[in-house]
Amino acid sequence: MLSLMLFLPLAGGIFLLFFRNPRAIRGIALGASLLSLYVSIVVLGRFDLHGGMQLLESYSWIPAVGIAYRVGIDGLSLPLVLLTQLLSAVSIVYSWRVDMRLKEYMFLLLLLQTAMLGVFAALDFFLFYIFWEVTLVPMYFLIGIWGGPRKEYAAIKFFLFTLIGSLAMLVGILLLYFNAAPRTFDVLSLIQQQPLAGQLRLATIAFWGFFLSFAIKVPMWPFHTWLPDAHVEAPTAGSVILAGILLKLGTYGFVRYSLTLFPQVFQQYASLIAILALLGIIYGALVAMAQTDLKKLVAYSSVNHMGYVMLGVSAAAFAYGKPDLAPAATTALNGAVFEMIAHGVITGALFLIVGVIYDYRAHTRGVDEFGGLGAILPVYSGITMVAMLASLGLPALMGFVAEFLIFLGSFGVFPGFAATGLLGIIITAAMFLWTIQRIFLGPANPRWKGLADMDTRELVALVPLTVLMVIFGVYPRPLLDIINAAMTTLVAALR
Amino acid sequence: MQVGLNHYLAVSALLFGLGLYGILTRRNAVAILMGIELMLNAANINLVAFNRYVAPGALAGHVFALIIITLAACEAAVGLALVLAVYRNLETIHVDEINVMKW
Amino acid sequence: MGELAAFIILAIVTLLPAVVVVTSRNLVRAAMSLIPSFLGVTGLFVLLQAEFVAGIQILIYAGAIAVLILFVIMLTQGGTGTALRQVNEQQLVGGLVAGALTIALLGLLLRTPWPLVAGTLPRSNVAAVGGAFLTNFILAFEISSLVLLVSLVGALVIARREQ
Amino acid sequence: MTALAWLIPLLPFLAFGLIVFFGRRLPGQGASVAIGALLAAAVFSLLLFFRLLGGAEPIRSTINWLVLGQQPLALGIQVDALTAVMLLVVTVVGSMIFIYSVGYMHGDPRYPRFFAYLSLFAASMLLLVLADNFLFLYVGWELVGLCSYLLIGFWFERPAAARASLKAFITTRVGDVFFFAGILLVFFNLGTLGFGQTFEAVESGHLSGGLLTGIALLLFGGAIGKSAQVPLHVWLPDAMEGPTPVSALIHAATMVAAGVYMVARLFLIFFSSPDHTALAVVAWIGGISAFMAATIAVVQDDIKRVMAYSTISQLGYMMLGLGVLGYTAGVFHLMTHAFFKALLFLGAGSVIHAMHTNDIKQMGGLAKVMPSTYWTMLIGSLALAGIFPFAGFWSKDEILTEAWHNNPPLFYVGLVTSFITAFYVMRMMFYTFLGEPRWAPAHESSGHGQGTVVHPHESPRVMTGPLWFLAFFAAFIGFVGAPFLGSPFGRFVRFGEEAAVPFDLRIAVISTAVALAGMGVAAALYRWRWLSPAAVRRAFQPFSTWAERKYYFDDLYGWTVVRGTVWASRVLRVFDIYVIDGFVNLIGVVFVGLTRLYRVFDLYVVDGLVNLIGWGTKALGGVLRFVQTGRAENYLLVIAIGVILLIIGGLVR
Repeated sequence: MLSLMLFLPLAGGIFLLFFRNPRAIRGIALGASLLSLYVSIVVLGRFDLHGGMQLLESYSWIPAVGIAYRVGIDGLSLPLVLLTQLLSAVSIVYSWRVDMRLKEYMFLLLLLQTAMLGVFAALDFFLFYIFWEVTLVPMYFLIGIWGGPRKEYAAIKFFLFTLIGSLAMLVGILLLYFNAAPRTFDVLSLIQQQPLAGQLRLATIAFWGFFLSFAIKVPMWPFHTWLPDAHVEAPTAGSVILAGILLKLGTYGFVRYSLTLFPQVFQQYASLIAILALLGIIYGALVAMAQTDLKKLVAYSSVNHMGYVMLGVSAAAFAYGKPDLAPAATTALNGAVFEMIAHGVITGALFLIVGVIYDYRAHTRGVDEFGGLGAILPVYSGITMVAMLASLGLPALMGFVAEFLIFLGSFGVFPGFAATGLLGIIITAAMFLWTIQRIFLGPANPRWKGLADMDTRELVALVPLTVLMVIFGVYPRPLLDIINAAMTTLVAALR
Repeated sequence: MQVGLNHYLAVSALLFGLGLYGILTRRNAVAILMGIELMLNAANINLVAFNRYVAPGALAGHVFALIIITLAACEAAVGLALVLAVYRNLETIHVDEINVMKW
Repeated sequence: MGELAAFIILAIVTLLPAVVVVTSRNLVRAAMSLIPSFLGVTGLFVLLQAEFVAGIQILIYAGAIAVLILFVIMLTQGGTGTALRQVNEQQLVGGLVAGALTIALLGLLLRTPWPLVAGTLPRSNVAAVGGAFLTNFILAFEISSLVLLVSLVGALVIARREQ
Repeated sequence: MTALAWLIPLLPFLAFGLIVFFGRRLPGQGASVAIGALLAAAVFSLLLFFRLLGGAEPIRSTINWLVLGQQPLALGIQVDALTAVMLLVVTVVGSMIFIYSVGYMHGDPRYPRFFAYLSLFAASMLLLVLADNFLFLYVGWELVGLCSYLLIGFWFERPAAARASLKAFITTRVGDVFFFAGILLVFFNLGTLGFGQTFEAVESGHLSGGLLTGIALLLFGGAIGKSAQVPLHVWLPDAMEGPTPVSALIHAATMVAAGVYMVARLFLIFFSSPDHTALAVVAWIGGISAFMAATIAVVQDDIKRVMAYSTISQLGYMMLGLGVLGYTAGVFHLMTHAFFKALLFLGAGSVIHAMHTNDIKQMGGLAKVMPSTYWTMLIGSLALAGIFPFAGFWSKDEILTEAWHNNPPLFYVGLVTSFITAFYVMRMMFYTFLGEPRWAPAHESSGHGQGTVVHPHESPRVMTGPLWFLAFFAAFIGFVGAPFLGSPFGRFVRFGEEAAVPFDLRIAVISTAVALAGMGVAAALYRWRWLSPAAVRRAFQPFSTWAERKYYFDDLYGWTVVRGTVWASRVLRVFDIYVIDGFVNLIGVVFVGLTRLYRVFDLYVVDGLVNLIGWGTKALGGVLRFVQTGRAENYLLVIAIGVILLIIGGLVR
């Protein structure tokens, strides 16, 4: 069942290579993606809330070395899988009007979808590493071919940055592999036997290896410079997926691997990582405020949001070993994972919104060149308003619930950092509202007089995301229970 | 004092040295041949002396000496034929002038 | 006692002409002094009771080879060119090397303890040699005859004047 | 009954949903849907009010909003005395304003959207009032902030409105962050968000001492932001950029009162902080805001700015009331203020609607032209000044008696402020309605008209109707708390068991005298012209310029916070590009340099070595060439030497 879901998009991708006329290609691409989405919904139906790791599939691949195709899903990866499916389907719908080399474009999107699903479902380090690397390739081409003016620079920078990180991770994986008693790559058994529990020095090296790779992906403060470039140059659908899901690979990695495999070391450095997260929050918001390019602004806001996630994760890490802080750690983790989903939906929508203005209408992303669009594009400004308000954490929208939980949790673990994090809320609010003001409010800019409002393609892409933001903002129970079950078991296992 | 093996060896060694000196210092090809003949005689002396003092049972030394003599004859004949041919072609038989084989 | 005196005389008769052969400026004198040296060697052979070998020595060496050398000297301006320098430039080095080698050989030969065996040679060693030739050394005998033939033909071919 | 309670906030919310999606096509372009929803809510709150009045138990109902770890987070709503009063205020005043704005916003291109925002505001305000836990309170709190942002910036074509809405949201957001920090602190200590559990913990002493004061002050930080108290009051005057019904509803009656309501709702926390430090802070901040805002109001020329500063001042009064342990007094003043301030704003709205200008210096003599507006606003002003029969007198008097008993210095501050209040409200009335008209009626040729060309007329019935309704309440709502009727309000809404401080005639007389004096001075300056206002301004020279410059708060914030953040963001942007990106590019350049270095190294060193060997062999060959002399005797010599060496070698070993 799970493998079917994983490889359906890829199968669709290969299948569409044999067709020539664009209508067929688009149909198959959307079909494959929707079918995979349907399968994942069936998986959701089958998913038993308190079952821990389910739908396990394991076929031996290279038995000599202990590598097997192990795939499974639990409360942490299921929401992310659903998010991937949703955003991929949305971005395929959005890129309906792409005409340059459509076949490769759709193939790359589907390949990317399979790779991302793989990363979330993989339970074998070798398989995880393969999918992790495979995600890079399509994104590199997406940026490199369909990108903006400086696309080569951005694509290469993106690729190299993440590659260096993943090499560091490889060191970590191998350290784990060689210290494991029966020499295996199986994540579950590695978590069981905690191979590096004893040697602190090795564990630290492995931890920093994993940290570098995930931190680049998140991106955390010092390693974030690839993100704005990659986003500015990436095509809209590309940056939707890049911001929507690829950033989550890093945080997912932190929660799934760093937290469970190196709890003592992570706890030691938790305060340092928290500081980096805080820097991400405040630094991201401030720099976003100074941006003139809308896409770069949203990119830096992602740095800001992922800072919150990392604040939650480092809070959970800091609470390792202190049983009384367990509830706070669970809340922080719940908040962090919920924020991942929330950020995925919201920033996905934001990038689509930027795309709507940029791709076929104004062809410029300068925030100051707009003004008074509120009157000209009512529907568009309505949806953007909702997305931006959700992003700055307005209650009754998805962003608030996540931030609320993160602060509830991290305040319990280290009040000092959480308090400074609160400062971030004001700056984020100021940044987004200033953007809204520069684009939508003020006198109607004559230059954009004739702009058409959103067409069906864009509406079909954006409306589901906006509806999701409101639903999960008002009543987050359904999504949160899945995450909560997984997080409670994870935190309990940590003790 | 009895004439022993060493005496003969001494004579043959001296004769051999003289022959060698002849070869190394003479410019004339024929003189060199003469030197060679002397060295061969020295060798014969040795052989016969060894036969007489070391292995009187069999005449191996004599046989060897005889073969050397015959070969010396052949060698002299061919050598001199060569010298004649060289003389006819290069009008000189001074060895140091014949350096056709120079690199 | 007489044997020692004979030995010494024969040694001198062998070595002195050899020195003349090697050093004389006049090529013909060198060639002519070659013969007494051969005769001295024949005497030594006689002392060593090797009559047959002595005979052959006289026959081939003194008789044939010396004459042959004289002929060649005569054919190649040998007689006339005595004024030319007969010695090449590496005379000094050659002498030294020859001396060194002689000393080395002497040192080598005299100091090695040869296994002397007392015994007498067979009476008439001609028959013995003839027998040895055709029994133990038949191969050497045949090959030397072949060599003789080849060198004979070779010498003729090389020395012949093309028409 | 609980279903009814849930319905109250949901109805306006549904109205909002309907209007957003089907705006134009709804009856009355969405207006009637909005008004209908709110009126229904008003009826329900009346029902609940009378049930509670009849001594019924407060209603409570909760839902499991989300589960964290094992323990679920139960959130819900409650209706007790305080909530019932607030429900009434919000729904009644709200519906009046809704009806009023049908006339006021008539013909606006985005008419349905205005009512959508108003309904959303009403829904979130009701949610805020009904909340029984910190989270719903905070959600309502933020949503109300959002609606004020949307409504202030409703005419977003005007850049001033856009900036004002941004300023409002950010400043309230600063307050909200303190509020959020307070909530986190509560949750951190108690693990629950419900008010009930929190009050139990406070009573049981589990939460006490400095921590409790800290929490109280943090929560009060939120109130300062929302109710525009001293440090964070700068946004309210600018919020006047929004349409007048908005100012009336949000920035006079309901939203700004949320801060006071929050302090009242969590009064136990403030009350039980050691020796009432929290309450003292509340009182003093209230006092300072009241006095300062009143002084600024005196020098304002824009009719709505005057009202705005008067609101800040009155809110300061309520905080002062609550601060001096006058729980009932504070809440009572909140209710009365809601009515007469809404009335004054709507009156000002109809004046602006007629005159198309806010500047009172360009009005005058409108009494005859707009009689009903004039009379209703007169009632409102008298109520605000606190003259005997009107509502303001009773509530302000109660606050002053409470202040007199618990915190005398604040009593004097209160007294002076009421003097200034009476002064500026009368000044506004004289400028607007009495005296000679400073505008030229339209039909005359505008040759000599020195004022603007305009033709003032009385507002349509749909606007004057609500004015009279509110005027009735402004006049008689006071009697609800009147002592000689046994202060029914005091018995209904009170904190703990001890009754409110008994009515003190002496204070009532003093306060009325001070109010009358204030009005007298205003009349002297503006009606009978004994003194010229310019002379008075010169007399109070240092203070009046301060007041005109609004105590330099705006410039202070402008310089420090706004310019600071913008500067910081610009510096960080440059830092980010040159330092971090620079570092990354540096690594790139370094590696390219290294690769070039390798190429050179490879070319010269490794290749060089290979060539060297080749060259070496050739050279050696050249040297050895001379050995091959071609002369036989040299070779013989070499052979001889070889033999000698061999012999020596053999001998030696």
